[in-house]
Amino acid sequence: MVELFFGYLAGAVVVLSLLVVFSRNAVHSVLWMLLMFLHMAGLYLLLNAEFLAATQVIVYAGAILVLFLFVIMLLNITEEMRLEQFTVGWPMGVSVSLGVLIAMLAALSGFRTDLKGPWSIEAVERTTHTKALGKVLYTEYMLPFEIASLVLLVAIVGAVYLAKKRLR
Amino acid sequence: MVPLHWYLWLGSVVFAIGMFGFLTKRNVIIMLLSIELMLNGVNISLVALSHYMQDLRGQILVFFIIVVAAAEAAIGLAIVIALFRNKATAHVDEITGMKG
Amino acid sequence: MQYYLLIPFLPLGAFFVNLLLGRRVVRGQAHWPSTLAVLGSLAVSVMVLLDVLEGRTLNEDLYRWILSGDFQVSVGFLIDQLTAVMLIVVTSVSFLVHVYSIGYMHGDPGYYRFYAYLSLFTFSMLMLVMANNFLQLYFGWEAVGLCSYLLIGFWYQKRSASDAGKKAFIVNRFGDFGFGLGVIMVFLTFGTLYYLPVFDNAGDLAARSINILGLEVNLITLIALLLFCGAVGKSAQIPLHVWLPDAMEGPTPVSALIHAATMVTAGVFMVARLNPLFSLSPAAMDVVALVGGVTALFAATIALVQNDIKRVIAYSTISQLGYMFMACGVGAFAAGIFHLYTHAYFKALLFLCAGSVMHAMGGEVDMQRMGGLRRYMPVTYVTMLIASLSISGLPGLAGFFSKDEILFRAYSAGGVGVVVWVLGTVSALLTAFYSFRLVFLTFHGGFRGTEEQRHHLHESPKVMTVPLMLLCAGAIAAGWVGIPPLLGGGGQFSEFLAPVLGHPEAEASHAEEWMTMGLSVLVAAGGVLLALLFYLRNPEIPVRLAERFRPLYSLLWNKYYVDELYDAVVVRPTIFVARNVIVGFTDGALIEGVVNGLPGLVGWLGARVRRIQDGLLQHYGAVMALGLFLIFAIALITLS
Amino acid sequence: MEINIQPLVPEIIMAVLALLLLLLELFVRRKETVGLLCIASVTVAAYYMPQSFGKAFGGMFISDGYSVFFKFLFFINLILTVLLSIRYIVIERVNHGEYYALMMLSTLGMMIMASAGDLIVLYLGLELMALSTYILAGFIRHDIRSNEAALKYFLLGAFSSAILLYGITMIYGRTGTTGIALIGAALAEGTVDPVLLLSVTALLVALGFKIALAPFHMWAPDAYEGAPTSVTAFMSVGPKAAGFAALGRVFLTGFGPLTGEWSVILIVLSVLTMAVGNILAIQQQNIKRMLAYSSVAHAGYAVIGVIAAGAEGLSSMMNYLFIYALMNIGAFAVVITLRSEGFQGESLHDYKGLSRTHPVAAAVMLVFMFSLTGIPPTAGFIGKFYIFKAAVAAGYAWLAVVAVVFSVISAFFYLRVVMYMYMHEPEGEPLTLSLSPAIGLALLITTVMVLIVGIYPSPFLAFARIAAG
Repeated sequence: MVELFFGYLAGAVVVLSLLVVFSRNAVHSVLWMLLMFLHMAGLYLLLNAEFLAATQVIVYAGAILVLFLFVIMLLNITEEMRLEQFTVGWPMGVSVSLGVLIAMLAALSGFRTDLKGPWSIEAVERTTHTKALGKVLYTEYMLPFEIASLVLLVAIVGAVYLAKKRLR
Repeated sequence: MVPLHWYLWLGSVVFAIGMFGFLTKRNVIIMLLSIELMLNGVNISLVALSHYMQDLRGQILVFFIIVVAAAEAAIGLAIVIALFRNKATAHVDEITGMKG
Repeated sequence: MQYYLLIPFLPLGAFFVNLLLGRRVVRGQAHWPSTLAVLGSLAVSVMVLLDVLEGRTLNEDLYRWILSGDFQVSVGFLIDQLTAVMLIVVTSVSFLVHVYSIGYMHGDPGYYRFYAYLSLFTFSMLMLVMANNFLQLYFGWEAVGLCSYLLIGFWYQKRSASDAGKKAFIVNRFGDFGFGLGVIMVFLTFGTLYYLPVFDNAGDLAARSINILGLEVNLITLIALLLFCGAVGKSAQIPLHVWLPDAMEGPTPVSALIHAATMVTAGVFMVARLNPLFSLSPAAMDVVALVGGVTALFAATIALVQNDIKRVIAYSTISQLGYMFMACGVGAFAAGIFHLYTHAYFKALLFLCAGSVMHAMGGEVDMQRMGGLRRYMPVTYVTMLIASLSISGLPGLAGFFSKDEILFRAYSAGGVGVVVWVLGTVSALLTAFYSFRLVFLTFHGGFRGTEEQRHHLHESPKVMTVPLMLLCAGAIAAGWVGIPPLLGGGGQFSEFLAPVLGHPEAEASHAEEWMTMGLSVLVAAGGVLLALLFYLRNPEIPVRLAERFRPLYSLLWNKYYVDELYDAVVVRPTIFVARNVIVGFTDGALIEGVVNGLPGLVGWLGARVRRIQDGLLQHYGAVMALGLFLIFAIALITLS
Repeated sequence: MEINIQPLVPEIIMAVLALLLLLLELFVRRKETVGLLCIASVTVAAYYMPQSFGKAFGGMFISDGYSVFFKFLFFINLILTVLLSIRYIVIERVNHGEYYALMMLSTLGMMIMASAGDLIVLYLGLELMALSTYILAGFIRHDIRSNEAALKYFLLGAFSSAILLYGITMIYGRTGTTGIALIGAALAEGTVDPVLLLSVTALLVALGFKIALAPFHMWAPDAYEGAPTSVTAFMSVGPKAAGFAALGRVFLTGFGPLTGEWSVILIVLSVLTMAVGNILAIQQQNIKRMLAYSSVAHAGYAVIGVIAAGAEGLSSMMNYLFIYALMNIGAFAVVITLRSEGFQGESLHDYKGLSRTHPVAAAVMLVFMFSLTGIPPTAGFIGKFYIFKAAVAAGYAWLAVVAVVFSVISAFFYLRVVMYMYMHEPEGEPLTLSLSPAIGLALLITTVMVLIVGIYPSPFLAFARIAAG
């Protein structure tokens, strides 16, 4: 049963990813991406990571993609549709990424791990995923969390500075 | 039960598709989307590893990756807008003023 | 004894003053800082000499520059008898040249630059002689070379001057390459660059040999010969002597200081300083002696026929340097240093007199256009006469004692020594001859220059003649500290240097000593008389001889065609290679040459690299990904 | 859980003061004041540095000699580049206070990278540094070249951080941890397998990107040329040094057991880097681009210190970076003075006859060019000397020989600048230099330091030696 779900979700993710890359229309790309994110969230659920699934939908799909859509509106889509969508060097891009893919698949084939941490599925379910994640995040991972807040601050300052129409 | 390496393969495939998009698309915005694809490939691998190792660290990293991805997207798009103001193009092969 | 530090650093300070303030502030007064600084150095050098005479020597590091593991580079000073002598020579001549230049260089647009270079040179030379390790010696060696090129090419607007500077630079590269290799070999062999540990351990390694291309070579011999390469270049010995005559393009005070008294003697100093190394290798010693002896004769023969007053003196310098190496080569290091010391005075005097003559003649250097100048410039005439007598070896003057010492030591050393003694004695004859030829052509007879030149003839100003007189005193009296016991003296000079340079054992009787001395006086007198006959009594003789022995004359006149030989064997092929290979290679831009010039894969790859940097960032990304893939693939293959 | 923030005090000070600067920027009219406050903030942070030794957050944050050395390097980088910027950003008409705040935040990111004991912290520090630098590279919004530099740097930077994350994921899967020391412990027993190699390779690519190691250097010339010159100076030193700090820690501590595997790769990359950097630098006519390739080449020299490994190798790498920072920023300072209203001053030809018109500027540039070439008695010689020495001591004598050959080649393009300044007659309009007390101070500091370290390096070397442990 789980294999079936995985098969559907994985297949959908791969196909949707390819659609993102291959569609001529940038708006379509973003929309395929949205669907891809939803399937990704499904995979997270399959792996007992409900909080991340929610984050994936809310942050990625809800915020980041909307940002992309805003910017795409700058482009002239109709003219864009008529133009070549790949660069002249695409054969190199294809072969290199195929090579990297083969290397990765080869390296990872049969990969398994015997390491077991303290957070078994039962333990996570007992505390609920959000709470468990929160516990680790706000104790052990306090420092990265703070740094992440600075990263966001930089993003705000920078985006405002670069994109604002006119400065004082 | 799904073997772990299926997930890792899936992650790698998504990563490679993202890489392919980054290396071939002319449109800067789609290149940015491709980077998001690559990050998603990493994310699914991390969540799977985290699940199979019964360890939350991987998921924490995913959380941070999503945060940084948001920040990257914001800055990247801002740079594109700034560029667009000076030169109305979003095609990477028209942005080759410096070379050699 | 810390005040010794003042010796090098006073001139360095003067250099900075002239460098920084020269153009704007000091200008015409640029001689003050430099001259006062070197006067201070001279005073301190005298104090150091007094200290050393009381037996206080010193060897210490001022500061460590590079220190890592067993490798240590520091600025350090070794002050012993040898250093003290060298300090006196360098600072006293340098001081007098500084004073003389006030008159000679007066009004030159590069006045402050000239004094800045002089100070820098003095500093470098002092660092060289005071060094306590090989690397500082090497740095000093290169620094004096640099100053020498700067000063030879001082009038860089003159093409011949800048060419001469280049020539000096290039010829010295050959020697310095060997010298640098020698220093590296010393470090590899001994693990240290300090003199004293090297000297202490040298004895243990005397028998060690290494295999180079199938040839068993004694290690110490190899090191000594490599180091001697540097001396050959710097001291203008055969076959690297060609730069020194051309170096006469520089201002005459520079010739006196650098190309007669100090820098060119650095090679002799180095051999003497490293005498514990050289003494261990009989083969290297023989090479040194023979190179010296052959150079002495060879240069003297060229000097016979030259007409350029400064070139005659330049060849004379090469010849006299040959004498010094002769002495070192037969183990009489003290005699070599003694000659270095006396030579500094009479040779500097000869140059400065020549400068004085040129000053009067409006820059004329051709002796055929001079004559009868003694009426116009009595001081110059007298001092030059005394200098010539001194170099010819008139008993009682400085040159007599030192040259006699060398010839006697060579004779008594036996073996190669006898050969070089013959060479040296013949050279003594020639030396007397060409020295007096110079005096007679310049100061006697009738004036052969233009009317305008005659009109301007005058004695040089006081600021130039006083240094001449002081140097003249040196040319007379400098040798009196080394009068041999045979003539009732104490031989104090070599006794003084004995702690550093050792006692050469003389195996000859008094009779033989009298014989060598008598012979050298005789040949000197003969040379003078011959010159008198040829150039005062019967001026047709040289002309007829030149006619008669045309081939020999033109051989000498053309300096044995060595320049032409080098031109054909080294310079032309190099230029040919440079034109056709390197220029073809770098045409437009080096990379283009590399890419297009090298066939096959390399060229293809190089062109790719440049084309990939085409501004399209996806290509940059693709190269990154390709790098990722290749590194991983290769690592994976090597793993399995 | 006990939280010990003592080791983090300098970072916290930097963060808080950066935020304060952002706020102040709204009220202060004269932005120069913001720049000076920025320098003051750094001084405060530096003051607390010596008391900061220790570990925090369960080893995620390590403040040791190694990281403190690098943090001082970042501070010097920041102070000097701020001094360069004060006048320059007025000329470029981008005199905004955000500039200084971003520089501080970027420096904070570097500090976190140098101190990171955990790959997650390393990643976030790297992103903090990189995102700030992207914005700085594109800070001249109205200049297309600045936009282009920012875009290229950003896209490739994001690409490389995706690769970094892939590497982190793999090493996490392989060892079950992200702590650098724990990874080292986990790898000590166990065999090398493909996943591990993939991870090492990915991390090498990502960190190699930051330090501009060929073939991951290609962003550098374009980004350096287009970015505002003061930012070029900043990012040719700071992120590179931070990358080296991370490289040293991750590869020597984390991947220490695999030294045999990665050192071979690094040797190849080092030779390639020196070749590409030096050979392509010869071709350049734009001095910023030339210095960009030169900075690529210098990464090739410095990485030899990592290859040599051990305390000696590490300290030689640290020395080298420190010296490189001084001479490189100095050279860029001279480049900046040539820029004035309506005059770009980036072509090599603009340096013709500089010794006639501005002898002091020419002399200072001469010092930096000599130092970059590695001619004694400048600091550059000392840096190279110790790198080569470490290589020889570690048994890579041939690598040292290759490096010497390439530094001889490098003399060609460095000394060409000197030749232009001293051997050519001035051309065209006489140059006016944009001098200010701040830039004068920066030039003074760098020149004096380059000479002092060149002539009297012992105390400085001892510092690096102790820091490397």
